Amino acid sequence: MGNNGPLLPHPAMITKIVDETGDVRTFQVVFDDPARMENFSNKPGQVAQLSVFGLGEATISITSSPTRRGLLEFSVKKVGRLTTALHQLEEGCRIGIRGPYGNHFPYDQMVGRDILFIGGGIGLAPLRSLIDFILAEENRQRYGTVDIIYGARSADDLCFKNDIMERWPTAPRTVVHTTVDRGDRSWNGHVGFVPSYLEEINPEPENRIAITCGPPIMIKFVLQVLEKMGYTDQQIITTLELKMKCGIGKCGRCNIGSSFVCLDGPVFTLAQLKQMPPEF
Amino acid sequence: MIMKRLLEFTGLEPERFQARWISGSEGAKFAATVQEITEQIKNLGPNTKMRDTDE
Amino acid sequence: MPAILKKDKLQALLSGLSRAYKLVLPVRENGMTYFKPYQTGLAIDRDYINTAMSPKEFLFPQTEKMLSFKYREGAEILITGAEPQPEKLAVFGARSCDLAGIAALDPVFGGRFPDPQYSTRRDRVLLVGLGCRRASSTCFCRAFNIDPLSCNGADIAVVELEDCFSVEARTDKGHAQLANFSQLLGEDNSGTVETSLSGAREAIDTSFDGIPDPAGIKDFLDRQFELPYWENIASRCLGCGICTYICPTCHCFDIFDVTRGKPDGNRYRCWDSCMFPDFTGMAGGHNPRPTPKERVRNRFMHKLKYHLDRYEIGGCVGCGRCVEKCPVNLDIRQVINDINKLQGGEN
Amino acid sequence: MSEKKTPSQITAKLREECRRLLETGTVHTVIGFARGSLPDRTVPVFITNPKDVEHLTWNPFCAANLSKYLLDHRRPGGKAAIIVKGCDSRGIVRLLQDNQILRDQVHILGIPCRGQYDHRKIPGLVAGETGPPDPESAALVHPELLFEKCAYCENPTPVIYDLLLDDAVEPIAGSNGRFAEITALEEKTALEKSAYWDDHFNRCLRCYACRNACPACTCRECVFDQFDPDWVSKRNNLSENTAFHLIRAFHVAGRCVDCGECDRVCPVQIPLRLLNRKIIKDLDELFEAPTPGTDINVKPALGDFNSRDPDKFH
Repeated sequence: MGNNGPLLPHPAMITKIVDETGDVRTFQVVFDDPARMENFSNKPGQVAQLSVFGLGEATISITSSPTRRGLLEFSVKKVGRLTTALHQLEEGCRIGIRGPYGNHFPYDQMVGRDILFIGGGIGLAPLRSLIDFILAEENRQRYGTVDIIYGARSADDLCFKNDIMERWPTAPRTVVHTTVDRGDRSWNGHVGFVPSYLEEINPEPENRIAITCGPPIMIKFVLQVLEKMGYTDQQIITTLELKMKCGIGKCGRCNIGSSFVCLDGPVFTLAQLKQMPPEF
Repeated sequence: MIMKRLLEFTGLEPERFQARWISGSEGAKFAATVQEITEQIKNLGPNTKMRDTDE
Repeated sequence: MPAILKKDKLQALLSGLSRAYKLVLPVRENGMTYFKPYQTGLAIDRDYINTAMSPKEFLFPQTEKMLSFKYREGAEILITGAEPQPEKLAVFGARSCDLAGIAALDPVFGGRFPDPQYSTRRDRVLLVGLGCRRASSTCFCRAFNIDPLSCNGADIAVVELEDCFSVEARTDKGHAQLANFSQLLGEDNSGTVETSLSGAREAIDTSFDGIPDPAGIKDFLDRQFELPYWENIASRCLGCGICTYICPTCHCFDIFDVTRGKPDGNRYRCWDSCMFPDFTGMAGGHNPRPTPKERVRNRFMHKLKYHLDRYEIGGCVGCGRCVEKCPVNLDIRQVINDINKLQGGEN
Repeated sequence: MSEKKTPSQITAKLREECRRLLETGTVHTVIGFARGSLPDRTVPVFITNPKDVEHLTWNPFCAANLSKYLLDHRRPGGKAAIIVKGCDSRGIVRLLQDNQILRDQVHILGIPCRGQYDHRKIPGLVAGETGPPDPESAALVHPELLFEKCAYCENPTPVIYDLLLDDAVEPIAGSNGRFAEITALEEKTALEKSAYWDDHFNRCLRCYACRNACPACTCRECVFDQFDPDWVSKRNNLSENTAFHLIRAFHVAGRCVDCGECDRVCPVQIPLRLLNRKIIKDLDELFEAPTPGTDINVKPALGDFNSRDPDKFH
């Protein structure tokens, strides 16, 4: 009989793989144990540790909203050894999952407010769990308008095409603003960088929360634009990614000062980040 | 030679690490050498150095 | 009230302990003192000031199997968690600093996600502390208000006096064990132990030199993250892992899988060090602590601030191992003194 | 024979010379030793301001080989002056031969050395009790406290320098026995040799101090840091530890200058130099090669082809 500690992953089957872009895939997974699947309760913004047995683990944010029961989704960009191995798996393969870990987007405090999502590239993945949570039928009326500004390098690099083109634009009181850095013949939408598109759209800070995730350089300029538009540090929320091994505050590598991203994050307000050392 | 001597210095039997120079055209020599070394290693029995204990 | 153990009865106590526990005790080997398993005839080192390695390895081993995975039919996978060895361990001769080190590790491996492997070992271990009679030139536990004589955190506290040992149970576990040795122990009717203990206290207290004053350090570091001083320290640092591996409070580890050409294999966790560049290096190439400066700063900040912030218990216990072993004499006491000087400059 | 300078006299001359080098702008940084936090230690310092030369010191506790720091100082900033002993200077030669550093970017201040004290040999260094020999007055050597390597030092006087801070010191006569320890181990059976190393390698912490201190370890990315593939696993066990030590020793074969840093820095006192010197002994026997770094004009034995190669190539 083995121990049943928090570092022990649970086997899960990949039931569906969606190719989002050339190097991003979304994996739909279901725990082998139906009771575990039933009892798994993540909150929007949380992460999980995915095991490819024989290679190790990686921290991946849960892309699916907890309002969607019976499965989990993870969108993974092929960057390192583990994510490459994950991309080689097929439907029906087993991986290991443990979690959920970390804090979550403060969806309770966002009730009654307008929400502005600003995402770039794979950075939309962690935001998607919250977007779908807010747009879920049972939650939608508790929140104000939803604006989603999303950009990628090119049309081919846009993730969740079905969501941004079909599902979200047809949701009540929701507008999706999509842009690409470089246009081509197949693209007839907006062309330009996310921060400048944000400036163009200019959503008023009044009663609004801005949530952003994307490449560091995009976040840097998005923050500048938001500040210029009058957003306070409490109104701006982001989610961080650092190297993690344990996910439960023991292995010691994801600390930013005294905070562990795996326990105290990954979601931070800009106000919190400004209190922390710039080591991320 | 340096490598071989170093391995022997740390307790590896000399027969377990051998180097031969065999050209691509010397098939027979290659076969004979492999047979000869295999025989020697078999006589030595299982190696005890650097055995991964991972079961 | 401590009991008396005659010096010639020590061996009997040890052999008694070794029957109930797997006993480890300080033994001198290759010029250093290590905790080694008890064997008949093995001489306990009576002169050591501290062991080369702290006893943390008995609770949190350097290499530890966490689980094994086996593929079964239909691509199903079987995951089995590893259990620590069932044997109960007794550590004889833990110093006060190392006991404080264990106290600093407890909240790390406990908390919201208790670690079963650590806590199983922790529950099973019997800690027999041995009070220090003298300090080495690298000792500075006093700086963190750790009493080298009192062995706080031990199940049983032992102090060697002139002609006997004073032995005192501190926990239920300790009382239960000592009850088995009542025929070896005597009562201190004349109060001589008390007198000798106060003599021992005086001796140890005067044997320290150069105790740094860390009182205001955390406060200062709370305000000051960017100090050119860290660059200065980092330029000397070799970037090896000595200080982190021999530290009684360092707890970082890595997790990885080992397979031998088969899909089946094991997952391990091993000590890791924040001094190594790849410790925080991410798959995409980003590294939040890219140079020795950030890494050195993280280590000293962890010892002097972060651990305190998080667990309200010090991250440095003044055992002096890193002071003794650092190849380039990076001395945390000097770091504390230097920061105090910088602090003086601030005001 | 002229009178040898005391450590204090050398220190004074060193400070004066370094002040001049910094003031004239000849060098940007001086890499030297300062007094450590304990009487039997010194600490490396990097001095850029002429006012700070007072921190520089020289005494018999300057065992560290500073030449590794030259690799950090490859970055722009200008020429660096470095203080070297004889053994350290071999490291500089090797770095020059490998084009790791450029000769016109280093100013070498050589100190003829009569041996360095091993602080681990100073008995009972207990606070308040007898301290180590006073380094400044130690004109007389305590041979019992010297590092083993000093007993048969081949180059007490640096083999390369811009300035020598004292008169040259001759090698101690009878240094022929320098391989005695190795010969003794070679003569043991495979089983005995294996047991000897198993005992030591079992203790290894894999802290990599031996690698990080080594002036021959100059790779930008080390095989032991690679995890894809993980040639050597992070697991600490005899098998992986043995693999680590054999790879380390062989990787510096022909480049190890026998400065003894690996041995000195090892926190668990593994006799690492024995492995390296086994290779140096074999290089001597097989190729009549001197200890690497002894002569800048001699091509490294394993980096050169010679028709008298002893390998039968059969």
